[in-house]
Amino acid sequence: MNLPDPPLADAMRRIEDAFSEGGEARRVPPSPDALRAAEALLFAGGEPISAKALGEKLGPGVDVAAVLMQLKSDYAGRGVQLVEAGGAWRFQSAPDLQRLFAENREAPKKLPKAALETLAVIAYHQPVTRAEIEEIRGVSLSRGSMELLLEIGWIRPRGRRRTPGRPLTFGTTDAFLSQFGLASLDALPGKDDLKALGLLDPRAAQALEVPRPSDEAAPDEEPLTEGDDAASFFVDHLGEDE
Amino acid sequence: MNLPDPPLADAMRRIEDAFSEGGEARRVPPSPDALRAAEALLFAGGEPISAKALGEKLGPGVDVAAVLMQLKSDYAGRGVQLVEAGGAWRFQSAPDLQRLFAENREAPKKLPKAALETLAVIAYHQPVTRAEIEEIRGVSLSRGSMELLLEIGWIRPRGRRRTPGRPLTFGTTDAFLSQFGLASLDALPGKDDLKALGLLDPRAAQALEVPRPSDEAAPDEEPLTEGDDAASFFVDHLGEDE
Amino acid sequence: MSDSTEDQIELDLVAAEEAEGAEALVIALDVFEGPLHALLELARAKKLDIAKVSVGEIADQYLAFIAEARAANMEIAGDYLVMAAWLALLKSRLLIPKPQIPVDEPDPDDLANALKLKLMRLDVARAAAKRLEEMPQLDRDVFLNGQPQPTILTKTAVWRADLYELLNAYCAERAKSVRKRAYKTLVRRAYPLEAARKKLEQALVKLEEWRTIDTLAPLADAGPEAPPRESYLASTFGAALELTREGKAELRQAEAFAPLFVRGKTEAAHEPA
Repeated sequence: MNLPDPPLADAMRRIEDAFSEGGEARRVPPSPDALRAAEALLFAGGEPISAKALGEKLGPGVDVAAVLMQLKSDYAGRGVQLVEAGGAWRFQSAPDLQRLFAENREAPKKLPKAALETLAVIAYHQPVTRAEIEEIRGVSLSRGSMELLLEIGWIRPRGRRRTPGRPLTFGTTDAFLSQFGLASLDALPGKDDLKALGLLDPRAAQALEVPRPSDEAAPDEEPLTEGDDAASFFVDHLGEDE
Repeated sequence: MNLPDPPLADAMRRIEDAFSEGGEARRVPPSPDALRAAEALLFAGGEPISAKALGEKLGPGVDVAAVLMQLKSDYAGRGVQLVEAGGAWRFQSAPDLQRLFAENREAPKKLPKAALETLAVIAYHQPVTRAEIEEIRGVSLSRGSMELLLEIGWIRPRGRRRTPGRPLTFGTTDAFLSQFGLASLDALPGKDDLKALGLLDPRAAQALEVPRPSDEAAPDEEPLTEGDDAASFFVDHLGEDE
Repeated sequence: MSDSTEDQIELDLVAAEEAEGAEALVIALDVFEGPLHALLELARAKKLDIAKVSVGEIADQYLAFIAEARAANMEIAGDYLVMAAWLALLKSRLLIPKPQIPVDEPDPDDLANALKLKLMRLDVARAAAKRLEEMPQLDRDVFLNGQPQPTILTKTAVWRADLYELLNAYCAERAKSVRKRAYKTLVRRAYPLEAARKKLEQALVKLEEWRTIDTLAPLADAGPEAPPRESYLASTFGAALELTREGKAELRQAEAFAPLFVRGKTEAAHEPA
């Protein structure tokens, strides 16, 4: 969000220069020890680990990115894969082997369709307000959809629109990315295509009234500040909906 | 990379024996699909899985022993290994990487009041014997206070008093100074400072002497010599107090 | 989520998938979330490309769909009717030659385009939801290690104390000892009962005559810390009472405030015959 100020930028350039004397080719293949350790931590540990945390575990001098890339390619095509999801790396069973587990595991509860569609709108259009979601879906949000998503922890309030009433804007969480195996929001399927079609701006094409109008203007969003009542918002609505 | 060590070879032989009732000739290298499925099942299954159960999952026509052996050798030397225990198979981290799963966390703990008071008396009155501490505090030393302070390393035996019984004298350590942010013992606030800080009430200040502690040997103190049994003192008392 | 909601969703899905004609749509009316959904399904059922379809055509179908539903005596939510009315209006405006439309009214072509865009956006949202649903989901399609290796936690106690606490502890400790000392000197200012008793016992061994108690009390010690004379007398009196109770001494007094006499009681005299 903030660009480094000039002296800092200079300093960074100097550091980079100092390390890249040889030009581009300073990527060294990771040592077998680093690979084994990373493999043990990621595979046997079970908990997803961020690249940063992994780097701390592996110690200084280990090129974590190279380790991850190497492991990822080692396991590509195997029954277990290394993936990045929601800011952390994890081994998981290959998606195409899902049938192996179908009989033994109780299928997780399916998200109701209205909630899933709401989630999709939030994922693709974020930051987006409640009114904008309604505008896109052409219906009032059924009670409970947003609240359910908040409760599962897949969406979060991320700021406020600078418009009258300062409505909350919503976005998705890392837990959402993790659930759907997405490294980042850019990995949302088809996002680039939709963006190119101009279909992802929640505030586009609102000048003209079609029934179920929204009075939303198209201004900026301001991030939540401490002491904002976003938290109480959950509580109120979650409570109401029980 | 690694040749199977003897126990592994034994295990393999046992599996082979178990499955090769019909003779030698039906060994076919396992298919990639069977390997992938077995890998996923061993990884994501909730518990170690027996060769028999694995065979049922993989379906007929799959040589489970061959699959297990192939996986075992695929993973030999990696950070994760396939191991058999009690007739069931599971992945686990390589034994030499166990340390990656040990984490040491520091738990800050408040020094008990009795130990803090004892420490304060030692700091101001050093060199001071155990009996003198008791006399100054007017209570007998609670078990463990001195021992705890010795263990933390904030106090040390610094000499012996030239009196009958030659009792050990105690003083504070450099670790004590750095813990409390003192440049030297001289930096301990004196009586006037304590009064000015409002810590010592005027009546007590009048009746009391607040000594100026020093690192230097007192006239009636002889420094510890090598071969003194002061060291064994710790051990005895630390042991006693467990 | 209640089961009825899920049932409804199932119905909705089935309806949407099977909606090949207006009849299915009529049946599905109450499971659509709103008129836009119905409109979209209608377009899809007729295999219309929303981006290319004429709004007039889609409006016709919607109106027919609503009319059919009414004929079947179905209850139709208000917003479906609002949409129907709006679409009828829009369609009529689209038929009117442009020059005849008042300047202060919106251009019907723009309205039609806005509706198309809205439908496209809804279509995109529904497609996105479908793709999201199809993504490999954790604990549905992909699974983490089922037997993760536990981390062995060891905790090292780090003892914490700051200088203020240390100084405070020292001062409190010392102030306490000052108070204690003051109390101790008060104790010493009384002649101990134990001592008085010992002295009196020794004196009584050789004493067969009555003696006033004040002549038996030890002489006061000299010195600043010594107890007052009264304390010796009081303690000796206490000791005398105790010895008398134990049968080792006898006490006698003529009247209140008269001199108190004490003498030893011989063992023999005390022994029952």
